[in-house]
Amino acid sequence: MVLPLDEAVRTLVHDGDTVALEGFTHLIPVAAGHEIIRQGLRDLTLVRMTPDIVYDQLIGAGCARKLVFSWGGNPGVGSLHRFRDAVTHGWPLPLQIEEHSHAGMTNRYVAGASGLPFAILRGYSGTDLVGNNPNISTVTCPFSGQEVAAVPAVDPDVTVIHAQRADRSGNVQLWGITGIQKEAALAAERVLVTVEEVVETLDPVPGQVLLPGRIVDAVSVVPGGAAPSYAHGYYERDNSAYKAWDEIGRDREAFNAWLEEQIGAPAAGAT
Amino acid sequence: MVLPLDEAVRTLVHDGDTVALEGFTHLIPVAAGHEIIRQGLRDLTLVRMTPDIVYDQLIGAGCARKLVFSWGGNPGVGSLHRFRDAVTHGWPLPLQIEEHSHAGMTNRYVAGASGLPFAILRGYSGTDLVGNNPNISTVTCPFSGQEVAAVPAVDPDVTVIHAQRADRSGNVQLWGITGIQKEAALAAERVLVTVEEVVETLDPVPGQVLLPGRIVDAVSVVPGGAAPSYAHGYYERDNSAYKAWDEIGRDREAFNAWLEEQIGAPAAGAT
Amino acid sequence: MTTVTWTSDEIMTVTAARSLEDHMSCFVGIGLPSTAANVARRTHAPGLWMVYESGTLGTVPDHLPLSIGDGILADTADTVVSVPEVFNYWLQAGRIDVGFLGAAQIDRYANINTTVIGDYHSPEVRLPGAGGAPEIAASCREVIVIMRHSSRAFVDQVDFVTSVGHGRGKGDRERLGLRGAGPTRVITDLGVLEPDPGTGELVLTGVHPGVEIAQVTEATGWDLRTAENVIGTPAPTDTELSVVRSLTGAR
Amino acid sequence: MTTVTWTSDEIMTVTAARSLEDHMSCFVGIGLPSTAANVARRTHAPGLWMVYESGTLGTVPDHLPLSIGDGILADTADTVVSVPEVFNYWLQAGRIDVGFLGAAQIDRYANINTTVIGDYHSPEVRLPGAGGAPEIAASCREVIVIMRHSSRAFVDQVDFVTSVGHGRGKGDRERLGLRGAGPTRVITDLGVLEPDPGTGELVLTGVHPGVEIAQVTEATGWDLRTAENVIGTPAPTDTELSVVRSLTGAR
Repeated sequence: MVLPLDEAVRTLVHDGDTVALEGFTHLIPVAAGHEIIRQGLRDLTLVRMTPDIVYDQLIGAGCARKLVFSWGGNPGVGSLHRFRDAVTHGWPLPLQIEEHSHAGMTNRYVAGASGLPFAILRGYSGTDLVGNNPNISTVTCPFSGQEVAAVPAVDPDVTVIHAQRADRSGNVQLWGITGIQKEAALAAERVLVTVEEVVETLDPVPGQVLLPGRIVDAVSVVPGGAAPSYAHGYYERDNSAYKAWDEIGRDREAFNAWLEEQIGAPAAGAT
Repeated sequence: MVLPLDEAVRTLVHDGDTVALEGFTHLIPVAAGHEIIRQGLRDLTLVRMTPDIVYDQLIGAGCARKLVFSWGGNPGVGSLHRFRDAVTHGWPLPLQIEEHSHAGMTNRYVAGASGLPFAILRGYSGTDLVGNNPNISTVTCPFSGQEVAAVPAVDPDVTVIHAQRADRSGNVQLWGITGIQKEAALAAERVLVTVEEVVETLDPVPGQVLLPGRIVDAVSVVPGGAAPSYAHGYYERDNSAYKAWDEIGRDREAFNAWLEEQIGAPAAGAT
Repeated sequence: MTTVTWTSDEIMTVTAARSLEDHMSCFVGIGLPSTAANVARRTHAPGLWMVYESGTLGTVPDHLPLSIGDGILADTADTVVSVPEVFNYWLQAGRIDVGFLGAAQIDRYANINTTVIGDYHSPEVRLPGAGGAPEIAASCREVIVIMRHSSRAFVDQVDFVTSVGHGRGKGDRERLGLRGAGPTRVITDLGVLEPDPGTGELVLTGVHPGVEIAQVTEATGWDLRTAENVIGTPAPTDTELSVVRSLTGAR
Repeated sequence: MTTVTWTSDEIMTVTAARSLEDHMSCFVGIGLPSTAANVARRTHAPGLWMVYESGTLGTVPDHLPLSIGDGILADTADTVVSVPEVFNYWLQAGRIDVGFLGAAQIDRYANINTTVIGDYHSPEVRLPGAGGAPEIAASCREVIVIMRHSSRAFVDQVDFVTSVGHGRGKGDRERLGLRGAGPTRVITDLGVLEPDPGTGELVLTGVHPGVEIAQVTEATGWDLRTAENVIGTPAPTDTELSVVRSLTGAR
């Protein structure tokens, strides 16, 4: 249950998988993302509501074939340059994209967690997302005749999240902004959780989400594993790292140098 | 915002309303139900997943025209005799019933809270509930072609719940088994909450549901207002009262005596 | 020398408890199912993960709750979730191994009635209704039914299908889109019935000590078939009986 | 005698802040909208109920968050709910009075683009995408857009409709089933645009001190109509400016 991160990623994540790394600004599983890059995983369909710098890094490193998302940016800073480069120039690889709104992605995870084939919502109506994404449709209410939007469930092969704590049975506890992690974990076939620490007893915390150990496949202890995002009660968001990423991400050579020096991964493609 | 219970009921509950009193075994708003009887409200459509003794009392007193529910009984004891008498003999009035499963009612409240006209679920398939309730239908997944069940949102005119605490702004805090109260409150046009106490500051409690004051129309301080059900952290379930109700509920005369003596309401009908 | 004696409810409860394996997840209905699940957890299945529909996940009550929402269930749970979550994220999503259900009527194909005896619109007896049962019967990997045997309760066809067992026979569950295996055992105070793998019809596969097969067929409202080998239920052990009695407060 | 001066961002922020009434609920996007909402809360609207899409309801941060999910938002909220809850139970259910949005492009009918400049399949500039905006624009009782004026940003027709404003004119929102009123004001560093009640087309209704109408029409990529009475925005007060500056860290 409690495994070193490299072993957990090797066991649970495979080439070609649909992988969701979730965490809404808070508790982003950055260290696990870096391990996926280090292991050179390929052809992943990456799912995330808010792909930010760790997804920029995964895309830049050539791990992804497709990105399913609703908002891709460097929050509070600007654009994701590796993402842009992949979309507009196919570097290092072409990247398919499937684009939703937050409300749509949210409900796709809810449907996945609920064992339903799809979800309904009031959304998308009149937008150009509709014509550009076959995974946005409509159904009609059999009682009122009203039309509502429909989106298919997202069922990741693996969901990866970061949490504050777990116990030895793999029960996982997270609090603060809890985002979509519960649904993302419940929607997945396999679940990997990196944590700040493993403790003997998970004393209840107000606002907590507790994921029972029976839905968690591996817990890896990675203190600081959400940095440069933050872990409520453990460390703050490192805003300077987000700002610094802008410059690294802008340039293919700077990015490749970062890959080699910071991650220990090979350069991504001819610059 | 903080009103005496009689005034809150007079202001928020009207003849002919659709009224949901929720609380899943825990925190049942019994005192508010008794006030509804005392004020002689009529023609109500009563909604509740688990109508138990307070609904038996409301039905016996002739407040209800219709009951929408998924399980009606005296939990751990047996049947509801006033409910049976209304269904099988129309005493004191005929009672229409609309019957769901818990999963169906739950999702009806979720749809109501979400501003959706209906909800989908895997449910009802093959049961005789389907043919006997026009509010159970199906829709087809536009992506997979799978058929799933559909139920309309429930949108009560008033939802009444009981909670442990509120503050003076009407923020309401409840914990323990939190059931369907959040959704029932959010689904309603008006919300009345009886509480054990009003406090200056709602210190966070693990597992709490906090309902922001802006969705609450009135808070009434009614210590013990959930008895004979229980209020986690305040008092225990009075199992003997549930058992004692069996005998009172069985007999029209005993019930009428109870109405007059315990509630101060007139007898319900010719026995 | 010790003479062990027990009531018919006690052997029913013990037999049901034995159907649960350690570490299974079990959706527990109140009454006999709750007693049986708690016996299992205190005997051979200490890791049994009990879920009550009130939203208490992984609860380990130190006494039997009277209702599905007693405070003790919340106090001792791994976590308490809302009612939408327990039904949508846990039950509907297919995460529960075994559903433990009671019933007022059950029929030849293990369909369950907890709604009405007689006609729905002018019932002879109005029962509590569906509760969680239809979706427990649909979505748990398997269902175990626990109820007392009588020809009024074991009928050829239930008056109202509250929860689908095997429909009108093999293949009906698939046709209806029900994902779990449905009722795999019906445990009564007389013995054990299981669906014939070929037809889905309930047949007698076990009898409790001292019970004659004729007693069971007598107490069944259809022409009950008997398995080739009807197994005799092992008698409750001293430990099992003392656990049952400590829970129910008997003796 | 005091001479008050301010930047164009500052008067934009102050003007946007003034659009919020006390006790309103406001769905706040990051950047300029967040600054404006926090200015309102610290000046004339202390009871403003701010909701960020990360699930923080009724948050009162003591400094400006850099992202929509900073820890300060959770620490100071009335309650933190999950992302499904904030979108389904709060936004979709129509409980939010005002949505405060930014945009990369806006058009004559206040449709908003935050997705791509150029063709969707081979974009000139790839932008972050939709985020919460389509449903904020659909479901809030009204929407206020805050963005800097330029003819690249204010275009006749957006390259991609990420969020619907008034579609192709009056009646389109109803036809599309969008329940809120849509954008009621667009506040820029030059002035204020509002939809014509008859056609839904944005017209110039206000200019900031020192701004000429010609400057605004110049900076607009369509033939901008001007209201009969173009109102001059009142200058920011000392208090407003000091609040803006304390939040943004300027002077």
